[in-house]
Amino acid sequence: MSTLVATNKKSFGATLWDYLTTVDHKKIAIMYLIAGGFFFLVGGLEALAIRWQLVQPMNDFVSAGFYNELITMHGTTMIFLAAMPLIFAFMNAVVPLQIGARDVAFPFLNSLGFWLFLFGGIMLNVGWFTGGAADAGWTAYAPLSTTSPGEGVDYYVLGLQISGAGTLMGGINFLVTIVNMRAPGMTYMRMPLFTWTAFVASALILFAFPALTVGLFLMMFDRLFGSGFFEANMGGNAVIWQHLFWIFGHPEVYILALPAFGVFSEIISTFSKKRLFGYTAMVFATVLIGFLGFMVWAHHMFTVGMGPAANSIFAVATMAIAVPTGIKIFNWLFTLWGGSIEINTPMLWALGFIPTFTLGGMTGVMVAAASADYQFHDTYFVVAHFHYVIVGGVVFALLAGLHYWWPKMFGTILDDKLGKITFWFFFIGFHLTFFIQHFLGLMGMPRRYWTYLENQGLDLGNLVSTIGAFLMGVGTIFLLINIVKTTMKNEKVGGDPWDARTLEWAIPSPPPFYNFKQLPLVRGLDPLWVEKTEGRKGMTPAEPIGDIHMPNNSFLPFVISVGLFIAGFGFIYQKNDLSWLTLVFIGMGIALGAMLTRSVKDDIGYHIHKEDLQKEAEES
Amino acid sequence: MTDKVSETSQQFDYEKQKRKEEMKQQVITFALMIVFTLISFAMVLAELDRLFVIPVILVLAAVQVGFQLYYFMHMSHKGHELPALMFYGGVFAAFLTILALVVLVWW
Amino acid sequence: MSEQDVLNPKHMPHNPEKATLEGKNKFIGFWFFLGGESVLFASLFGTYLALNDSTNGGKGSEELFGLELVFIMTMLLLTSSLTSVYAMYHMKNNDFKKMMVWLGITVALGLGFLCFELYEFNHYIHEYEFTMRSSAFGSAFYTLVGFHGGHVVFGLLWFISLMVRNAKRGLNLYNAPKFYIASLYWHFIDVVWVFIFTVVYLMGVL
Amino acid sequence: MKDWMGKIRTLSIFSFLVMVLTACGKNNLTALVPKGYGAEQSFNVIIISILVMIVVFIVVMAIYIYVVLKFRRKKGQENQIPKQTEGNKTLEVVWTVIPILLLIIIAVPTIASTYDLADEGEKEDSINVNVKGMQFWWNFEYANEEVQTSQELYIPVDQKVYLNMLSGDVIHAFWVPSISGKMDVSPENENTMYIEAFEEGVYWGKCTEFCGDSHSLMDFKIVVVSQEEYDQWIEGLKNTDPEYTAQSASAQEGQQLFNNNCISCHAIDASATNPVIAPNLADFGNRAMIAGVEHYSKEALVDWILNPGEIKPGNGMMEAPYLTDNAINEEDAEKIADFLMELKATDKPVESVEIFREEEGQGN
Ligand code: HEA
Ligand code: HEA
Ligand SMILES: [Cu+2]
Repeated sequence: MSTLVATNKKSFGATLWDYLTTVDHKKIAIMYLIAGGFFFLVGGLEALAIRWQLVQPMNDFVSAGFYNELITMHGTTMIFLAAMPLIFAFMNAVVPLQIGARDVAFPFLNSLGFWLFLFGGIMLNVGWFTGGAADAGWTAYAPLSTTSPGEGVDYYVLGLQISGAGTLMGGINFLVTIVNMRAPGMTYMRMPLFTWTAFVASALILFAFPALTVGLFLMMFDRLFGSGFFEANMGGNAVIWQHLFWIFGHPEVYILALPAFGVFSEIISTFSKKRLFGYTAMVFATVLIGFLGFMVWAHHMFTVGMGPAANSIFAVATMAIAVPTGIKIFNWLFTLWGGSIEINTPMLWALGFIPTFTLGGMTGVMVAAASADYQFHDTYFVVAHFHYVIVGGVVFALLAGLHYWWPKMFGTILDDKLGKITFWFFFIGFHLTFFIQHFLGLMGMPRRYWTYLENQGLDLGNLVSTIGAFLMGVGTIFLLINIVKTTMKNEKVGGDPWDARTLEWAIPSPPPFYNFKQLPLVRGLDPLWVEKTEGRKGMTPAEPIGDIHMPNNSFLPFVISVGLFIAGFGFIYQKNDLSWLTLVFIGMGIALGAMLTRSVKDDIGYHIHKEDLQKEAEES
Repeated sequence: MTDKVSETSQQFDYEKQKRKEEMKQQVITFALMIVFTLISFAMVLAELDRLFVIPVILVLAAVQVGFQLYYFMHMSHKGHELPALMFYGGVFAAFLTILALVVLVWW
Repeated sequence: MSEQDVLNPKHMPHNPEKATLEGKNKFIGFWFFLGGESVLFASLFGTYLALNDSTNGGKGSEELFGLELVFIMTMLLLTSSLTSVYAMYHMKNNDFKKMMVWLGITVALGLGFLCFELYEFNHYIHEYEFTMRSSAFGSAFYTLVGFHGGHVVFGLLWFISLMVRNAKRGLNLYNAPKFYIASLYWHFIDVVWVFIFTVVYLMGVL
Repeated sequence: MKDWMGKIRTLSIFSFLVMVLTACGKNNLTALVPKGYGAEQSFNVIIISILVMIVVFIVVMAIYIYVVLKFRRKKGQENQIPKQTEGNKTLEVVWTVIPILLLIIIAVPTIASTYDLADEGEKEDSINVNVKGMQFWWNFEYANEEVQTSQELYIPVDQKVYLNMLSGDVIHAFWVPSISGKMDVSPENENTMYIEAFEEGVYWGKCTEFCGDSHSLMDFKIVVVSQEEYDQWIEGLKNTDPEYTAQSASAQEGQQLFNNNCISCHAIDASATNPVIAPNLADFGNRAMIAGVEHYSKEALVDWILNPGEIKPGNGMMEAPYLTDNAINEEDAEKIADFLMELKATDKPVESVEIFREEEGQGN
C-alpha cells in the first residue's frame, strides 16, 4: 500500500500536497509550529511598534487609530494565533507519543482544526489590507466594538469564529485521544504531566469556547444584521458581552497556562534526573485549577459595578487559585531538591520560569483583591501582571518545549550555546520591559493609551520598558539564527538524546509515521525510565507485530476551511451591498459540499502489513 | 481494536430480550414526559401564582430532561461514566453562565 | 478487524455503535461535544433571560406568544424523540428495515415541527412586525429559538443523508456509530426544546 | 562662593526629593500617595498584599536559590542517579495550609473595604453629581443645584460626594488615582461611587476604559476647594447668563462668531437644562486646562479651535460645520478665544488652579 521507508527525496509539489492533505498528528504539529511561530513574530513586531510609540511622551510614530489596531491585533494575534497554536503544536507532537498511541482519535478533525485555525488567522489579519484591522481591544468591549466603523471588527468576529471552531475540534480530539487511545498499562495516574495538563486544558476548551462562540454570534448579528443585544437604545446591554467574553476569557488563560506547567514538569523532572515530586498532588492541582478557573471570570469586571457582594465572592474565588498553583511551584522546587540538575537551554527556561511566574501570580492575587483592583484595573499594572504570567509562563514554556522536543520533532538538536544567548537576551529584556510597568500603572498610566502627556513622571519608565522590548527582539533573532543553523547542518540525533523518562523518547527521532511498531507495555510512571533502571534499552512490547491500521489522507479539511473563509467575506461585505451574499452561498456551498462528501464517502483507512513492518525491521 | 464480533446467538437473544424490557420502560418514560408537559401547560393556563408556577415548571422540565438523558440517551447504561462526567461539567459551566447573566447584568 | 469486517460484519454485536475503536471514539467524543453544546445554549438562554424585558416599547412576550402552537410543536418533538429511540432499538436488534421506518417517522415529525416554527416566525414578523431588529428582546428571542431551529435543520439533514447513503447496503459497523450519534444529537435537541418551551413560552406568558 | 555652595545643597536636596517623588510618580496623579478616602482604602489593601507577597517571594526564592546552587550537576557526577522521591505528605499539607492562611489575611480587609467603598448610606444627605462620559470629554451636573459644568469637577474638601455615572456613547471609566479608585461609566446602567478628598488642590483624572481614538486624551480634573470657595463657585455658576455680553471689543466680535458657529452645541451658561452635546463653557475662563490636555493659554485655545482633530483625534468637534466649511480663520479663532476666556463663574480661578496652570505651562 505505501512505502514505509521514504526512499527518494520527494518533489516540492508532492511534499506540499502531502502537507495539505496530511492527517498525521506529527505533520500537523509541524504545521502548527510554523504557523504559530509566524504569528508570534507578527505579534512581536506589533509589540515592538507599540513600545516604540511609547518610547517618549506625545510621540507620533503611529496615529491614534493605528495604535489601537496595533494593540488589538497584538493581543489577539498573540493569544489566539501564536500561543494557542504553539501549544497545539506540542500537544499534537507529544501527547499521542506520550500515551503510546499510534494516532489521535479523530485524525480528520485534527487536520480540519488546523486549517480552520489558519484560515481564521488569515481572516483576522486581512483587515490590515482592507482599510484597517480591528481596533476595539482584544476584548472587543461593546458598544465600542459594535460601533467601530469599517470592517476591522468584522474580520475579528469572523476570524475568531472560524479559528475558534478549529480549536474546539482540537480540544475534543485530545480529550477522546487521551480517554480511548492509551497503551496497555497507561492508567490515568501513570500519564505524564504534560498529557494531564493537555487533557484538562482540552476540557476547558470544550466548556469555555462555546461562550465565545455565542458572544461572537451576537456581536456579528449586532454589527451585520441590525440586532440590538448590546445596543442601549434598543434595550440591549453591553455587559452581556463582557460576561460572555470573560466566561470564555478566564478559562482561556488557564488553557494557555496549564500545558505550560506540563512542559515544565517534564523538563524539570528530566534534567534533575528525578521523578516528579508529588505527582498525585500535581495532578490534583491541575484539575483544581481547571475547575476553579470557571468560577472567577468576573474578576475582570470588578469596576463594572456588579456590587460589593459579587465583587467579594469573585475576589475570594480568584485568590483560591493561588493555592493549587502554589502546590505546583513547591513541587517543582522539591523535584529539583536532591536532584542532579543539568542546566541546558530547556532547563534554563524552566529555571527562569519559576521566579518569573511566581511574581506574575503574586500580582495576580494583588489584582484579585477587588478594592485594590479599583486602582490596578486597566492600568499598566495589569499589563505587567499578565505579561509576567503569559510571557514568563506560557512563552517561556513554549521556548523551553521548542528546545526540548525539537529533536523528537525534527531529528536534529538546537545549538545549546545559541539557545543560552537567546535565553539571556530574552529573559533580561523581559524583566526590563515589564517589571517597571507595575510602577507605571500605579503612577497613573492607564493601558491602551496611544500616548501619555509630558511632565507626568512616566517618561523614564516607558523608555526602560521599550529598551527591554528590543532586547527581547534580539533574543528572538538569535533563536531564528539557531533554527536556521540547525536545519542547515542537519546533524541527526538518536531517539533519546536527553536520557529522558517518558514514552515519546522510546522511539526514533523523528518517529515513523505509525509511531509504535508494537504498542508498548507501560509498567509505571515514567515508563521509559522504569525500563532503563531495569537495564533494558527500550520498552517491552504489549503485542506481537501485526497489521497497523492507518487513516487516509484527505484534502477535504482544506476545502472546508477555504469555503468558510470565502463565506466570511460574503458575510462582512453584504452589509454594504447585498450582492456579496453570493459569496456566502458559494463559500457555504463549498464547505457543506465538502462535509457531505466526507460523510457519504466511506473512509476506513488502510493497513500497513505485518510483512512490510518485519522487512523494515530487518533492513534497519 | 477490540473484537467482539463472535457472539453466540444465545447471547444475542438474551440481549434482545433485555432490550425489549427496556423498550417498555422507555415508553413509560415517554408517557410521563407527556404528562409532565401537560401539567406544565395546564398550570400556566390556569393562571396560578407566578411564584408558585415558575419553580414547578422548571423542576418538571429538569426531570423531563433527566428522563431524556438517562433513558432515551442511555446514560444509565454502563460505559457512560466519562460521558456523564463531561456532560455534567458542561452543565455546571452552563448553570454558572445562566446564573450570572440573570443576576449580574442589570442593577 | 479488516475493512471487510467493518463494512460487512459476519455478526452484528449487540452494541454495534461501540464495537470498533472508531465507533467508541465517536461515541465518547460526541457526548463531550454535547457538554460543550450545553454551554452554548446556556449562553443563549442567559442572554435571553437578561433581555426578555427589554422590549424597547414594542410588544412583549405576553402579547406575542400563544400556547396552542407551542403545545403542538412540543408534542411533535417529544414524539420524535421516542421514535428515534425505537430506531436505535431496532438498530441494536440488527433490523435495518424497521430502523429506517422509525427514522423516517422521526424525520417527518421533525419536519412538522420545523414548519410550525417557520409559520410562527412568519406570523410574528408580518402580523406584529416583531423582528430581530425591533428590540433587544426580539434579537434575543429569534437568536435563541432560531439557534434551536438551526439545530433541528441540521439534525434532519444529517438523518436524511445517512438514510439515503445507507439505504441500499444496510447496517454495518462503520455506519452504526453514525446513526447512533445522530440520534443522540436529536435527543439533545429535544432536551433544549424542553427548556425553551418552559423558559421562553410558558414563563413568557405568565 | 558660599552662596553657590548653599545653592548646590538646596538643589541636591531638592533633586533628591524630586527623585523620591518621581519614584512614586506625579504628586497629583499617582495612586501611591493617596489624598482621598477611596485611594487610601485601596492603598491599605495594596500594602497588606505587598507585604504578604514579599513573604511568599522570600520563601520561594530562598528554596530556589538553595536548590539551584546545591544540586547543580557537578563534573564527575554525570552518571549518578539521585534518589527518586515520590513526595511528602507533611510538606504538601504545609504548602497548602500556609498559603490559605496568607490569603485570608488579604481577603478579610479586601471584603471589608469593598463593602465600605460601595456604601450608599449617606447618599441622600451628600452632594450628588450626575457624571456623563462622552467621547472624549466629561459633563458634570450638580443634582441638587441644577447647574452643570464640564471637564473640571469642583468638590469641597473632606466631604463625601456621590457620583451617579452614565455614558452617552461607549463605556468609559472614571479614575482619579490620587483620590479614588475607578468605576465604569456604562450606557445602560447607572453606576454610583463616592469620592472624598483630604487636601485642596487640582487632581488628574483619567478615562480608563478603552473608548476609541482619543481614549488616552480624555483627561479631566478634580478641583478640591474649601467649603467656602465651593459655595461661591456654585453660586457663580448659577448666575452665569446665556445672554452674557462680552466686554472687550475683540471678545464682542468673538461672541458674534461664537453665536454663529458654536452655540448650537456649546452653552455658555451653567443651567442644567442645556442639552449635553458638547462641553458646557460657562466657567471656561477659570479652567485649569484646555480640552483637558493642553495647558491653559490663548495659543493653545486657538490651536484647539482650528485643529481639534490634531489634538484629540476622532473627537466630535472635528465634524463641526465651521471646520468642514472652513468658515473660520486664525484671526476669528483668536477673537473667539478672547470671548471664551472671559467666561467666568467667579472673578478669578482658585489658587490651586493658578498654581496648576503655572506648573503645566512650564512643562511645555
Ligand atoms: C497565562 C495567563 C494567566 C495566568 C496564569 C493568570 C493567573 C492569574 N490571574 Fe491573570 N490575567 C491574564 C492572564 C493570566 N492570569 C490576562 C491576559 C489578563 C488581562 C486580560 C485583559 O484585560 O486584557 C489577566 C487579568 C487578571 C485580572 C484582572 C485585572 C484587571 O483587569 O483589573 C485578575 C484579577 O483578579 C487576575 C488574577 C489572576 C490570578 C489570581 C491568577 C492566579 O492563577 C495566579 C496564581 C499563582 C500564584 C499566586 C503564584 C504561585 C503561588 C505560590 C508561590 C503560593 C503562595 C502564594 C500566595 C499565598 C499568594 N488576572
Ligand atoms: C501570548 C500573549 C502575549 C505575548 C507573548 C505578548 C508579548 C509582548 N507584549 Fe503584549 N499583550 C497581550 C498579550 C501578549 N503580549 C495582550 C492580550 C495585550 C492586551 C491587548 C489589549 O489591550 O487589547 C497586550 C498588550 C501589550 C501592551 C499594552 C498596550 C496598551 O495597553 O497600550 C504592551 C506594551 O508594552 C505589550 C508589549 C509586549 C511586548 C514587548 C511583548 C514581547 O514579549 C514580544 C516579544 C517578541 C518579539 C520582540 C518578537 C520579535 C520579532 C522579531 C525580531 C521580528 C523578526 C521578524 C522577521 C524575521 C520577519 N503588550
Ligand atoms: Cu482572569
